[in-house]
Amino acid sequence: MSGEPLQSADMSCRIAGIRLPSPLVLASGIWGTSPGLLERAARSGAGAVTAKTCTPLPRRGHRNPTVVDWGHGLINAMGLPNPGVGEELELLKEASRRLRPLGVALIASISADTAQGFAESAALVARVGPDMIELNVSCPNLGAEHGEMFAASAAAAAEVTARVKAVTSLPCLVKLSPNVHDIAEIARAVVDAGADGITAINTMPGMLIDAESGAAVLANETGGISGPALKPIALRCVHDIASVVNVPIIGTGGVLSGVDAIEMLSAGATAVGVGSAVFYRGEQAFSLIRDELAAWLAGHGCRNLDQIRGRVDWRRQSAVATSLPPVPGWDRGTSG
Amino acid sequence: MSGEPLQSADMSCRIAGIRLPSPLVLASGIWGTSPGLLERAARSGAGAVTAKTCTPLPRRGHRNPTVVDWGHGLINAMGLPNPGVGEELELLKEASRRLRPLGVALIASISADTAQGFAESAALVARVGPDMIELNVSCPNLGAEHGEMFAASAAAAAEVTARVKAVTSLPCLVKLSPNVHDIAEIARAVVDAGADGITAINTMPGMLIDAESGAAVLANETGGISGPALKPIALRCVHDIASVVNVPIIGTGGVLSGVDAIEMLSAGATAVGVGSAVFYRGEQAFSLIRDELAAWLAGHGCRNLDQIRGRVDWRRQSAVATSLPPVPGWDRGTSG
Amino acid sequence: MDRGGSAHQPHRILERVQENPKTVSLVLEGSLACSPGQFAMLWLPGIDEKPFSIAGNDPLMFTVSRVGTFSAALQALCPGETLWVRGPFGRGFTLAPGNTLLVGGGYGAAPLAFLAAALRTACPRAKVEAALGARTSVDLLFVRQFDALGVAVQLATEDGTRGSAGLVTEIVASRLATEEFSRVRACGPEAMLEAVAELSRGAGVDAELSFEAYMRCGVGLCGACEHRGRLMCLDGPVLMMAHDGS
Amino acid sequence: MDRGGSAHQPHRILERVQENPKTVSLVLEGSLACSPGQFAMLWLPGIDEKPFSIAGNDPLMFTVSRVGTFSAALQALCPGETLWVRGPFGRGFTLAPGNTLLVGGGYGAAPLAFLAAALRTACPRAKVEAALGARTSVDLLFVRQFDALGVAVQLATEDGTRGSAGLVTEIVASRLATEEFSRVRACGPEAMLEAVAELSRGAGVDAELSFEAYMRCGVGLCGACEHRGRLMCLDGPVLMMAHDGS
Ligand SMILES: Cc1cc2nc3c(=O)[nH]c(=O)nc-3n(C[C@H](O)[C@H](O)[C@H](O)COP(=O)(O)OP(=O)(O)OC[C@H]3O[C@@H](n4cnc5c(N)ncnc54)[C@H](O)[C@@H]3O)c2cc1C
Ligand SMILES: Cc1cc2nc3c(=O)[nH]c(=O)nc-3n(C[C@H](O)[C@H](O)[C@H](O)COP(=O)(O)OP(=O)(O)OC[C@H]3O[C@@H](n4cnc5c(N)ncnc54)[C@H](O)[C@@H]3O)c2cc1C
Ligand SMILES: Cc1cc2nc3c(=O)[nH]c(=O)nc-3n(C[C@H](O)[C@H](O)[C@H](O)COP(=O)(O)O)c2cc1C
Ligand SMILES: Cc1cc2nc3c(=O)[nH]c(=O)nc-3n(C[C@H](O)[C@H](O)[C@H](O)COP(=O)(O)O)c2cc1C
Ligand code: FES
Ligand code: FES
Repeated sequence: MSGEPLQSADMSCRIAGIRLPSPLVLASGIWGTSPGLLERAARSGAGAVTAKTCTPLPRRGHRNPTVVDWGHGLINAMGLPNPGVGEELELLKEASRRLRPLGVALIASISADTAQGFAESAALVARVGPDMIELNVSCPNLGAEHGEMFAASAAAAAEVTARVKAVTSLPCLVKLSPNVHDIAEIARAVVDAGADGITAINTMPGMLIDAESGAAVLANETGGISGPALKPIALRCVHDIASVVNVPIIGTGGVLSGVDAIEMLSAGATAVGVGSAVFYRGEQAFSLIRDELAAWLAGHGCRNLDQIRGRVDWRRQSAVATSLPPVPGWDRGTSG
Repeated sequence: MSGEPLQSADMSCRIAGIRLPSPLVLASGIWGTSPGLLERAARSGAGAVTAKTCTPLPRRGHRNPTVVDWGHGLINAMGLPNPGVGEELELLKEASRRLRPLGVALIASISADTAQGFAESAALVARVGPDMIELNVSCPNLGAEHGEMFAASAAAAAEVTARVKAVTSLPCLVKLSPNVHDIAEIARAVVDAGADGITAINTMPGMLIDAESGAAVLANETGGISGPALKPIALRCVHDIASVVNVPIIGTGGVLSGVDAIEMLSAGATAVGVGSAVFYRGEQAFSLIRDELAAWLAGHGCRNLDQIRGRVDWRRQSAVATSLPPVPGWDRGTSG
Repeated sequence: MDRGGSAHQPHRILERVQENPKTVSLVLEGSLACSPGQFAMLWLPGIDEKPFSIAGNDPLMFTVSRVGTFSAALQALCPGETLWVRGPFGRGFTLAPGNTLLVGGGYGAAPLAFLAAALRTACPRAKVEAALGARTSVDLLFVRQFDALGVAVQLATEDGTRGSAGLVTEIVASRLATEEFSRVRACGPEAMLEAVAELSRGAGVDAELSFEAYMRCGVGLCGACEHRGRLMCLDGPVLMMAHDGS
Repeated sequence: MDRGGSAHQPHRILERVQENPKTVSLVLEGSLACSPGQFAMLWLPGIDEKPFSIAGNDPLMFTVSRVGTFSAALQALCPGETLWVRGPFGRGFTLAPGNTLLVGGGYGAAPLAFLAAALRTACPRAKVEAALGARTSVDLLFVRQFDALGVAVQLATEDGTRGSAGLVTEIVASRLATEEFSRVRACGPEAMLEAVAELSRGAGVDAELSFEAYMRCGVGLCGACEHRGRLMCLDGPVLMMAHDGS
């Protein structure tokens, strides 16, 4: 821990053949509303950036309050405000142009209320140059006719995936919700249907109530929890998913520091989503987390991220040799 | 807020005809392992106390670490250590004897791996004098052959409920898990099957990873999140359940203060479960929360808990008159 | 790293001051650690939540001009009622030594009065002057407050009912021409800010301008408040002109 | 209300001191704010997590006697390796003025040495004496540490190889008979504690005794450590005899 960075680690990783110079991925819905903001995240340390989810038609979203910091995390019910896929194409085109010279990958994010809607948006979006498409089947803020239903059902999520894969050759990530009984089952279904990766997780449904007035705080009443409170849920989901599928996972939820990122990689993630950290650590969130991660890796003599990924399971099958410096204590077994 | 307590409120509530002198209920698994500890909670302000869940046969539980404070909540994987229903009967008998003079209700908690096992334990337990039986169909720590499966399926949870109701006339509470897509659906099913009340919620599955070693922190790897991080999930679940059933709810999850209790009641709970607060606020947790609740009610001119219960929904249907002092601002509508 | 919760805090209204026919100041019980130029999100349950400049922090104060639904609801609040405050957020004005010209239009005078008081304490030797503009005499705000702080005030009204006839920017031009000022701090309508930016650039002085924008989250995440590449709730609402030329 | 996280913190081992054939002290990098008598949960990933008395807090130190699997794993750690610490937990000894007799059996001497040092600072005028017992000479612990603190030590070994032959409680009886002491602080095997409690009651002195129990959560929730109606991790491990007669 206190060792000086002797040698800096290679922080790059690959998702569906796309190289990310850093494992940090700007999560959808944060700063993803303009090419300028996407570029800002890229320049400050993200290895890939995800645009705000767009829907076939424009949406104004919910009334305020839409985002609140409740002390142990954030909760939001933006209601997917977005200009619709038509305008989104311009944003993606320009963002792609700006990101290419930086070597940072662009992920488009789409949502729709039918599998067909997903496929139509995917076909449009694929033409304007994103490196990947993320299928947001898990936004919890849209009522039963929309969104959530896909991530809650293995069959529905798989159908969306298959329909999209049929119209584009771009790598597809499917973004899953923690609000299901068995997230691994959903992950298996979408991977069987052709998903090239999984983004896990979206926010966890919750509610804040103001004691003084007796009112729900969010205008939408319920919203999605993100930030610190979400981290153990996200780690568990990523670990569950990594145990059953073999595609890369963008582990997302409550990553605020380099150590959080190490935990997420240890759970089995290939890359690490960063959203609420922008609130908790300010606009330098990406560079801070990237530098902490680099320092940790160097301080522990790691040369690349493969030496961290999935460590929890290496440890369980403790006969498996690792190239990590041995962690004192744990490999003594019970003979001591 | 700053008003002096002019008149103290009646803090009693009723669950399935049983009177609780205070709405605070000791949650199962905390202090519920002996008559002395149950009495201690009762004497310090609980209106009902729940014994630790017992299973048909004794269980040693998981290895340590079993409980960790991760900064925004606790996570535990005790693994339901308990002496088995046989020994539990002695505990309940003695606890019942000690609690009766205090007017505090005793809730037995049972779990089993078959509906039949639940019924058998319920029949035994019913004979030794608890006021209610809680069916813990939601413990997340027992692997797929046990526990969780019931709370995750409306049919399975309903079957457990019906089998137990068939063998005892004692009021039955069913304790639900947040780790389902639609907790309201499960609640409806168990109420249709005869449940007299709902305890919501049990812990939310999560995982901690130690960055330094790469190991899962809990010996069981995954565990259940409780405490502050759980509160918005619990409020949402209680509100969801209260919207579809008409039985009392013991709203449980992250209640650490009197204001938290007000929020839980506002979401629609009749009583308020208290578990992790014993860690966060020490052994006086019950008396602190009870006194804060009393002060809040008095300061807001409330005479009883009915004036708080379900306020979130009164507000939505804002034409409904309430006996609460009008909350400034919100009843102005949009006319300005 | 732990900011603690910044969720809405209920504040009882102590005083409701009718500043002019369309402007009301709400003085609240309690205080808020913040700097002049920062804003807070004001919430009325069941109605809406919108950003307002902090017009004083101890006691906490907001100055609200009546525009539409929400500002009307705020103005209808009475002492004893409750207002919910989430914040403070954003970047405020720098408190730096050097003679400073404050330029306010409409309710923009409110955060400037807060700034003037803070400058008096932080940089007691700096000369601070204010130039305030409005359409007509009754619209002028906080003139007495500046006076009380010993801040010389120059006024402009479009109809000439008080101070010089015309725009406040004419006063700014003449005051900057004296070369007595090294700093300009402005808050008001966007057109005024543009003109002040231009004049400050010409005079080579350091200018900080407080902009408005449509805000949702208020905390730098959602992108709703983007204005020329900046998030006004995170990078602003006060922008340093020197660096970005806006 | 926010205690912050008390999750396991990794500490590098600076020094491994073989105190006697079956006892090792581990001196760790870093410190821990705590009071003598409190304990921490020590974790070795993949092995186990158990409670240990804090034997010093700056640097952090634990003294481990070899009993079974886990204590053996702890003793096998070398300088440079890592030990994970969760805590501090429980109620420690009261630091109160008045002449104090410390009574230690086996590794119970470790927290008492920490207590002696703390008493030296908190109550410099109190006379502090220690009575330590063990089966045989080599089992005695921390005699030098007490000496270095200026604490007079009386020793007892069952086989008479050092100090008086017999039990430490015989020393306690004779020291209390002098009526020089108003307080007793003890840590050691339960049988010793029972005897010390009895003697203290007889002498009418205030006694605090540190008990052991089987611990799971360590934070007062699970009930695993209940001992005569008390949760030893929350109400203990140090119990005041005066109040509960144990
Ligand atoms: C950082 C920041 C600080 C702010 N500080 C203050 C403050 O200190 N005091 C204050 O009163 N407000 C302030 N505002 C503005 C405030 O947030 C609201 O936008 C304002 O109160 C109008 O809301 P409303 O609901 O009353 O009107 P809306 O319902 O939003 O508007 C009603 C109608 O008025 C029109 N309208 C809206 N704004 C204007 C305008 N500026 N001029 C003319 N017509 C308009 C709209 O087109 C609409 O048709 C600030 C805004 C920001 C971003
Ligand atoms: C508050 C508290 C403070 C403690 N402080 C310390 C401390 O400072 N230093 C320290 O070394 N330990 C301390 N302990 C004890 C420690 O937690 C472990 O219980 C001890 O190290 C034994 O664990 P183990 O896994 O090595 O042995 P186990 O595997 O638990 O025991 C192995 C075998 O030894 C037997 N055994 C267990 N304990 C004893 C015993 N006391 N005497 C004889 N046989 C026994 C058991 O029956 C078992 O068969 C403390 C305990 C508590 C509750
Ligand atoms: C304000 C806000 C808006 C969000 N909008 C979207 C969105 O449009 N699409 C999406 O897939 N996820 C959205 N999310 C979820 C995030 O992408 C991410 O999955 C979640 O916040 C957990 O990560 P975090 O803890 O790092 O924030 C949003 C989150 C926040 C806080
Ligand atoms: C250490 C611990 C043990 C628990 N054991 C049980 C149990 O045996 N049966 C049960 O139904 N719930 C058990 N729970 C869950 C609690 O009863 C409660 O539902 C949960 O902790 C949320 O409430 P809280 O945030 O107030 O702790 C346990 C919780 C903790 C922290
Ligand atoms: S309001 Fe500024 S980013 Fe959301
Ligand atoms: S170990 Fe003491 S209550 Fe759990």
